[in-house]
Formats: sequence, structure tokens, C-alpha cells
Amino acid sequence: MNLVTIEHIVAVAGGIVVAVVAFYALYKDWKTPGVENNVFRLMLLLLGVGAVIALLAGLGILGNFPAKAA
Amino acid sequence: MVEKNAPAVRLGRGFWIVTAVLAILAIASIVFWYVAPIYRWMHLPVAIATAKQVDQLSRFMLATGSALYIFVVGYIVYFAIAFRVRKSDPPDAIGIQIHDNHKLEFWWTVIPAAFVVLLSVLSIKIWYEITLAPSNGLVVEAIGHKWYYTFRYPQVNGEITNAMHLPIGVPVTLNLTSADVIHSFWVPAMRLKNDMVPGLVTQIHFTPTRIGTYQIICTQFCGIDHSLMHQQRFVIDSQANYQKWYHAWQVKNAKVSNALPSTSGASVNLAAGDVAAGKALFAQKCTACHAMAPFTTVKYGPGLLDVLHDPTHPNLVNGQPANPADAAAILEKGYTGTMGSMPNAVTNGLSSQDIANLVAYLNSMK
Amino acid sequence: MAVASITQGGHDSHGEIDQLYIETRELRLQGFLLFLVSDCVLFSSFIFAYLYLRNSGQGWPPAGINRLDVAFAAVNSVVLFGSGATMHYALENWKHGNFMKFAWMLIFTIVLGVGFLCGQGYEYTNLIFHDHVSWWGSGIFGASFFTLTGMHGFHVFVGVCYLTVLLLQSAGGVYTKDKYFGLTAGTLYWHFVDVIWVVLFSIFYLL
Amino acid sequence: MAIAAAPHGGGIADHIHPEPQSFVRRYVFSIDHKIIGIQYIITGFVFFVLAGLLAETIRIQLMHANGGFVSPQTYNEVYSIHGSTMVWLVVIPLLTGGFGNLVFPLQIGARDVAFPWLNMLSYWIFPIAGLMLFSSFLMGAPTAGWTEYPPISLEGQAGTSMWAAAIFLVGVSSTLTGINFVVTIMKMRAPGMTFTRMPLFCWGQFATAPLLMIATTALAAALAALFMERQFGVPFFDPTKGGSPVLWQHMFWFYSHPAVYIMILPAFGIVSEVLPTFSRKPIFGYKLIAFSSMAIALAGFMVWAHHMFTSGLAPYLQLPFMVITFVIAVPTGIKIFSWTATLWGGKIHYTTAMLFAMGFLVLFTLGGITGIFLAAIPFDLHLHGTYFVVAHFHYVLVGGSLMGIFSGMYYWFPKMSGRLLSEKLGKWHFWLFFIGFNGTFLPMHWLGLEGMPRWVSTYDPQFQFWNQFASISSFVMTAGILLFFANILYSIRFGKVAGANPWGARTLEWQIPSPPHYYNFKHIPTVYGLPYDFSQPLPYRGLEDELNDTPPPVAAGAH
Repeated sequence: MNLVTIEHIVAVAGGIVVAVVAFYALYKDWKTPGVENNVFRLMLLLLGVGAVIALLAGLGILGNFPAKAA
Repeated sequence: MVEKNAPAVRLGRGFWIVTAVLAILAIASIVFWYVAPIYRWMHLPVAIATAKQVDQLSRFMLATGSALYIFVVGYIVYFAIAFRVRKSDPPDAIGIQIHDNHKLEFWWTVIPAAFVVLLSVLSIKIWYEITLAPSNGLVVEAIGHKWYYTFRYPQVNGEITNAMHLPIGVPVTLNLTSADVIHSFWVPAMRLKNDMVPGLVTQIHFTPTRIGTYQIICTQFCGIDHSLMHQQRFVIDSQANYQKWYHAWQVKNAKVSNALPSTSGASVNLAAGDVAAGKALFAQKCTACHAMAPFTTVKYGPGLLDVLHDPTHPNLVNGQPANPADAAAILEKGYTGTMGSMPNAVTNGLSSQDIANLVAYLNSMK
Repeated sequence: MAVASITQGGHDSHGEIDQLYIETRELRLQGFLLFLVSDCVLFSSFIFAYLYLRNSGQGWPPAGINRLDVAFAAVNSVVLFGSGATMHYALENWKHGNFMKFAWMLIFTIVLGVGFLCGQGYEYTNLIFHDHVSWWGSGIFGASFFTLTGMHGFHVFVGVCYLTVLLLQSAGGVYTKDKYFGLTAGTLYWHFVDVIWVVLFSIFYLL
Repeated sequence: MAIAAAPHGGGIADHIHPEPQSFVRRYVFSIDHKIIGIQYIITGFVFFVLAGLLAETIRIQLMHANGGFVSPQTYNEVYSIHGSTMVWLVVIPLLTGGFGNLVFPLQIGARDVAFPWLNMLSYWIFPIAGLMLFSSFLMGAPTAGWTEYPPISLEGQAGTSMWAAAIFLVGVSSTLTGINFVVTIMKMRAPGMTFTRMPLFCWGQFATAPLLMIATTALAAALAALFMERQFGVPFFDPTKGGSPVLWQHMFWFYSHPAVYIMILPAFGIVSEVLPTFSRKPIFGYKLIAFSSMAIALAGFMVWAHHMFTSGLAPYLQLPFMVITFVIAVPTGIKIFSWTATLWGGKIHYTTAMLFAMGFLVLFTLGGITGIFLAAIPFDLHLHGTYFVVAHFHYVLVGGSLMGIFSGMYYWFPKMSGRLLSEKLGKWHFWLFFIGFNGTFLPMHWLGLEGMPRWVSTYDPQFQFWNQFASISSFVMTAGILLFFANILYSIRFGKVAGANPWGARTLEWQIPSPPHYYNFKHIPTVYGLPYDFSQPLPYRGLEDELNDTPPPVAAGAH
């Protein structure tokens, strides 16, 4: 188990946790009134999306480029 | 917001008279722009086909623009006079209290909008013809330098450095680029320009339609001598003359390119200098920037009387001692530095013999 | 110690909220949001510059430069995104009067933020000393990568300092259960920094 | 959306700070928007004098085809700093920081802007940045014009980096001002002052402030990149290192096209106040004028590449930029027609402010029309980079913005100082300026059509006649401006005392003493309608005590 594998596992696990937390917070916060809460909702949404992106990157679905020929 | 108590709006007789006068003036201005040979006054011939269409678009815009302008300014002046406050008015007199008129506002939104559509259509049409002009003929490269253009032709080694020649009636694709900073390639007679961007090749296409010699002008700031970057010419020849020029240049270029490696002042045979020829050349080429007067008489550069014999200035601008050989080197290579800049022999159009003549002339003055 | 005084700070705060505070808070909130908008434009301009240069026909990554290490950056991103989530819960806890939890969440956030900065420092070190990529010497790649991520890293650094100040302030009783605009602003700023990273991570590592 | 005054009071509107007593806190590091506005105006006019000297240097140089007054190097420095100063240190600060600060909080019935300390900060950045800009002369000023296109600006003298830093700072100041103004207008209007009752000057500022806030930040990015590239060799624009010179043009014009609306929309606002006041008539088509300002501001973000038709842009990208630029002509036309219609049926008083507003109409319309010409790509491919362009933008910036500034000065000077500017000197100023201006810039249209390029220190002899004509006319224009400064210096001591409302104007700032008290209003008034209806009584309540000696109430919420 080398370092890269650990990195992948951490990214996937962390991505899942953060995405779940962000979307759950978004769900809980869905109806809070106030200008700043509109912004928070947008930010939480993007945060969740970001976590999913990191998760996919950890799974090798995104950003998996073939090694460039020298 | 028209309220119930809004005053009735009646345009008086004066308004309609003024409108009629303005309409006549506007029509007169439209007729003027369509009759007036504006670019002939300005010595700008039409060298390519699309230039004529650009002129037509300019005419259309000048005509409609000035008609509009006449109406706006005419009404402003008329209202300014007709509705000025008079001595007989009480001090608290107020104007007619109208807030708006939806019909009027509707029309002065819709009519300009329609005009915008018309203008877009016309411009796009002409833009298409400029951009998509035939490009299946001659391909020439023009390269911007500080502060001159060079031109490259197919199947010829080397670069043309004085004038650019093109045959009439043959579609031309001009590839533009730059060797140092952004320049621009503008031929007013073509009503066309494009920037020469370093690291980028841009293309323009056109077909010359009129024999003549035209100016090429740089319109992007490109350094200290940007102002002088309009000396080169754009020559449209008959096909026969073009072929003659092309072959002559090909032959000459072959010779020159063999003799060219010596780029130092040593190649100039200073002994062969002719003072009289140098004097004539100085008047023609140098007096734009230098006076034949003492050093302190500055035009761009210093006065050149006793440049080679001035005890207070024993060195030339580049720090070399003031002797004929070093003066020749400056003439040949040009100078750019803290004191300003001088174009090189290529830009100035000087041959080795010319340089020898000039140095002889300068050496004779003291 | 700090936590204890935060817990006390919340007690005597009820009923103090007045018209002046409501109005001032509204002004500050809007001003702060507009500041974030203009900051966003600053990032957008550089992102535009990066995408423009990238697509100027030289191929990407440019010759002689390797792809960035996606796996490590993904871990680092997760760290930063995680700090966004903890920051959200920090504010939530403050709103509900759980000042202890608030303090812990804020401390988590700061630690994760510092962690992200360390990760970025590690990545920079690798790039500079191992791959010999530099800010000025590696063409448009070095220029756009180090400028954008450096600017973001600077924002994170400022954010960490800001959050630390907020922690000390709340420990010192500056905020009450009803008057806590500074915390709202800090949360907004931290979320903003996170969300910018979502974009930067995607365009630099995954595109 | 405005914060209604709370029934029990205690909000910002009832919160009167004590007036600071020390000279420094009162006049130097003041947080009072009126003082800050006056500071902006004074500083702006100081830079205006400097930029004017540079402009005269340009005109003297161009008296002769061979130039010779200054060296080409100096000439290039002179026009670069002239352009940069006029745009960033004169027109933008005067119109937004100056008149904006001075007037619009009064017009919306606020006690100050939303963030007075921020306001002070943005003012103090501005003169520092101005000094930095002029100090670039000491180390070799930039030479590539106010646009500073790379790569020429990359190899420019050391002062080019100083230029970038200075403009960056002005940008920071503008951004802060923009944020401040947006929040103030959104949140601090007096009760009853709905958006559709707001004076048009406020609408002008409201359309401008977001541009200041958003576009200027984009410029900051471009300047930072230029600075980094010059100082640290970080390649963004240098084509030999893979950068792109065209990228700078995109980044620069993405700011600088909105910037031309930053420079004109507040002037539109000034004219929209002056015309109805001196015509004794409501502004014609209030809603359309307000709406068209917003439309122009919005569309201003979508047209930047029309400055780049010759820059090697992909052909298919050029068309939308041309068409959207044409579309901007429609709201602009609506404004011009509405102002013209405002004059109809009025009782026009020829004060100097009114003359300048009408001069604005005449000159700006011409500049607007040539702007449409230049938007047409075929025409632009011919005339881009020629004196036609120089003529065009001087007609909109001098004939438009600067005429608006002068109009505003004559109009609001009594509110600043309590005294009127001399009308007699003012009329001389107007006519000398108007005639001199046209003599200077009208010939540049045909110089451009004939083929005279921009940025030249020498030119072909056939252009000499009209250049000399322009130079001599520019002296007339300068004489007018000198009279203006003489007028200010004279009137501030000896001018006629104005009283609260010398013009019979109806917006809120004229209902309080000149100059206003530190706290602006003793009681925040309530607004019942548009200010422009001359046949109706004033639509305000709560102003009864403004002009008598009643002391202001002690603040309910003051701690």
C-alpha cells in the first residue's frame, strides 16, 4: 500500500463525508430566511459539488490522464 | 404618468415651420454627402474593390448621422430661443408641466432600433465581403519592425525593405505579423488595416483594382519613431510591370545576398565619398531631424556642423571617437539608446556609396 | 480557558438588539457581500487569463512540464472543503447558543485551513525543487498556476488569521448570541475561499 | 427596500454623531461625505490643471509638422500621462467621488454614506496614487498611451511599473467608493424615497457604482499581471515566452469600456438635474431615462472587444460585439431625445450651468454619432488608430463628461460654499470653452479621415494647417478654463451669497441651508413624489425646521 493509494482512499472517504455533511446542512438550512442565508445555501451547494468533484478525482474518474510521452 | 390635469400639448405653427426647415437642411446634408467627392478632396484613391463599399457605408452613416444631428441641434437651438424666459414673465413662471408622452417615446425607441438593424445588416454585408474576399492568388508576408516593414514573396529568398509591389487584378492574401512589438498595417487607399501582433499571424484578403503608389501607415504605438513609420509605399503595378519588378528583384536579391555578410562600417569605401552628392543627400534624408548647424541647434537630433571636428564633443553618441569610420557605422546600423534613436541605413534607404558620400560631406563641414 | 469565557459571553445578551444594530448590520452585510463580489471578479479575471493563455494553441500542459499531481490535490481539497463544513457548523452552533461546540468547530476550521496551507506548501516545494517549475521561468504554466493558486493561498492565509481573530474576539465577549455579525462575515469569507478553490481545483487539475 | 424609520426611532437616521471640532478631523481626515466630496473636487481639479498643461504641450508640439518643441520621447510620455490623468485622476474621481459624494446622500435624504470611514480611506488613496502617477516622470514615464499595450509597455521605462501601481491604487479607491455608493443607495434612502422617486442624478450614480465595483477589479487583475511581468518576469503577455499581447487588450478593455460609462453616466445625471431646474419643467420621460442608464451600464459589459476589431480577433467573435454596440445607441438616443423634449415648452433660464448642460447635449450627441460610426467594423478597420478616434473620444469625454462637470460645478458650487459663481465670468468661460473646444477637436475628424495616425509627434506636412488651427483653438479653450479657476478663486471670497436655494430647484439638497449642516437634515424628511413637478408643492414633509434656528434633536440612539 503505497502513498498514492492512501491519497486516493483519503480523498474518496473525505469527499463522501464532506459531501454528505454539506448536502445535509443545505437540506437543514433550506428555509432559513435572510440575505446571508441565500448566499450560504449557494455556497453549501457549491461546497457539496466540490466535495463530489474531489471524490471523483480520488476515484480516478476525473483528472485521470494517461502519462505524457516524453 | 399622464395625469388628468396634464395640460393639453399643442405644437405651435413655429414648431412645424422649424421642422420643415430642419427637414430641408437634413435632406440637403444627405444630398451633400452623396454628391460630395469627400475622399477625392482628401487625396485618398480607391485601390481595392471593398474600399468602395466602405466608402458607401461611410456615406450612408455620414448622411444619416448628420441628418439626425441637424434635427437634434436644430430643435435644441429652436427651443432655446423660443422658450427662453422673457422679461415680461413673472419670476415664478413655470413651463408646461408634461412628464412624458408614451407615443413619442415609443417612436423614438422604435425608429432608432430599426435604424440599428438596418445599419447592422449593411455593416455585416460589407464585413463579409472584406473578410471573405477571394484568397486564391498571391500570398505575401508583411512583417513589422521598429520602425519599418519588410515584405516576403513566394519563391524568393530575402526580404523586400523599401516598397511593396502587387499586381493589379490578382487576389492577394497578406499575412501580417511583427518581429518585435505591435505594429499596424494601414493602407488608407484600401480603407483597411490590421494589427501586426508578435507571435500571431493575421490575414487580410483583397484584390487590387487601381494602379498607383500608396502610403502604408502604422497606427499602433510602437516606440519612439512610431511617427516616422509611414515612409514606405504600397505599389500596385500592371501585371507586366509587376512581373518585371519581381524578376529584377529576384536577380538583384541573389547578388545582394551574396555580398551582404559584411555589415560593419568597414564595407563602406570612405575614400570614394563625394561631398556634393553627400550634401544633396543630407538635404533630402537628414534634415528632418538634423540641422547643418552647431551641436546645440537641436531638431530631433543635434546639429551636425563640425560633428567630426568638435573639441567639446570628442565622441559620437554611441561613445565611439568621432572619426569618419565610426560615423559611417552609425549611419549604417542606426542608433537606439538613451539619447533617442536614429533609423539604420535600410530604413533610411542608404546604399554604401550614399553613406560614403554623407561621411565625406560631414567631414568637409567645420 | 478561552472556551469558558465564550460560554459566559453568551449569557447576558438577550434583549439588547436595537434598531441601530439591525440597520448597521444590514449595511455591513451588504457591503461585505459586494466586497466578495468584487473579489470574485478579481479571481475571474485571472481565471479568464489562464483559460485564454491555455487555449492559445500551444498545447497543455506546455512542453517539458508534467501534469499536476491530482491525488494529492484531491486530498488537500477535501481538507479545505471539510473546513468549510466545520465553519458552517461553528456558526450554526453559535446561533443556537452552543458556544463550546462553536469554539471547537472554529478551532477545527483553523486547523484544517492551516493544513491546507501546509499541503499547498508541500506541493509548491515539490513543483519548484523536484519538477523545476517556477513562477517566472516556466512560461504561461508557471505564471498562471502560481499566480492563481498563490492568490488563493494568500486568501486562505488571510482567512486563517481572520478566523483566529474571531476566535479571540468571541472568547473576549465581543459577540453575543444575537449580535454576531463578525462571525457571519467570517463564515461568508471562508465559504467564498472554499468555493473559489472548487473552481481552481477543477480547472488546474482536472481539465 | 429602504429602511423605514422605525416608529420608536433609534435607527441610523436618528443617530447624529457630534461634529468633530479639530481642524484635522473636520477638514483633512474628515468622514463627512460633503467635505470628502469637496476634497475630491479640489484634488481632481489640481490634476486637471496638470493634465491641461500636458495637453497644451501636445498641442504646441503639433503646431509644426516636424514637431520640435519636445523630444519624441518626452512627447510620448506627455500624452500617456495626459490620458491616464484625465481618465483616472480627473473625470472618474470628479464625477463619482466628487459630485457623487457631495450630492447624492443629500438627494436621497441620508445623513452620510453607508461607510464614512471607508469613504475617507478611498479619498486618501486617490491623491497618493496621483502623486505616484506623476512621480513616474522622475524615473521615465510610460510612453505607450493610457492603454499601455504590451509588448511595448513591457520594454517601457521604469515608470511604467509605477504607472501600473498608481492606477491599481486608484482602482482600489474606485472599488471601495462603488461598494459604498451601492449600499448607500440601496439601504439609506429617506422614507418614501422609492426608486421611482429618486432624482436622476442618483440614478446615474446607482448605474455607475456597480461598474466601479466590478469593472475596476478586472482592471486591477490586468495591472497586477503587467506589474508582475515587468518586475518579476512572470510571463502573461510576452509572446516570446508563450504569453499573448491580445490577452492584455481583453483584460484592459473589459474594464475600460465600462469605464467610459463610468465617465459619462454621472454626467448624464448632472444634466438630468440641471435641464429641468432651469427649464422650470419636469424631466421628460423620467422612467425611460432611469431605465436607459441601467441598460447602458449592463450592455457596457458586453461590448469591450469593439476596441479590438483590428487586433486579430477571430472574425466570428467580432460580429456580436458590433451589433451590441449598435444597440447601445438606442438607450443613448432615448436620453438625448428626452433631454431635448425637456426643453420644449419650458421657461428656460440661461444660467451658466444651463449653458453647459445644453453645450453637453450638442457636443455629446456628435460624439455619440461618431461612436456609432466607429462601431461599424468596416469603418473601424479604416479609421481605428487615427485622429478620427481622437476626435470621437474627446467629444464624448470633454464635450460630454467635462461639460457635465462644469455644469455641475456652476450648479452645486453654492451648495458647497454658500456663494454663487460669477455668472458673467461663467458665460465667458462657457463661450471660450465651447468655441475653443470645437476648433480644437472638430478638425481632427477630417485629419483622421485623411489618414493622420494617432500617437505621432511629427506628421506629414499636408496636415499642418488643421493642426495649427486646432492648436490655436486649444489656447482659446485654455483661456476659458483659466477664467473658470479665476471665477472660483474670486467667488469663494467675494461671490454673491447664495441662500438655501438660489436656482429654485426642487431636489432635497436645495431645501436645506448652503452649505448644509454637518448632520445634513435636522429631521429626515418623508418623500411623497418625484421632485420635478413644478406646478405642485414640494413633495417633502418634515423639512419645516431646516431653515430656522432650531437646534437638531439630540440623537435618540447616541451612546
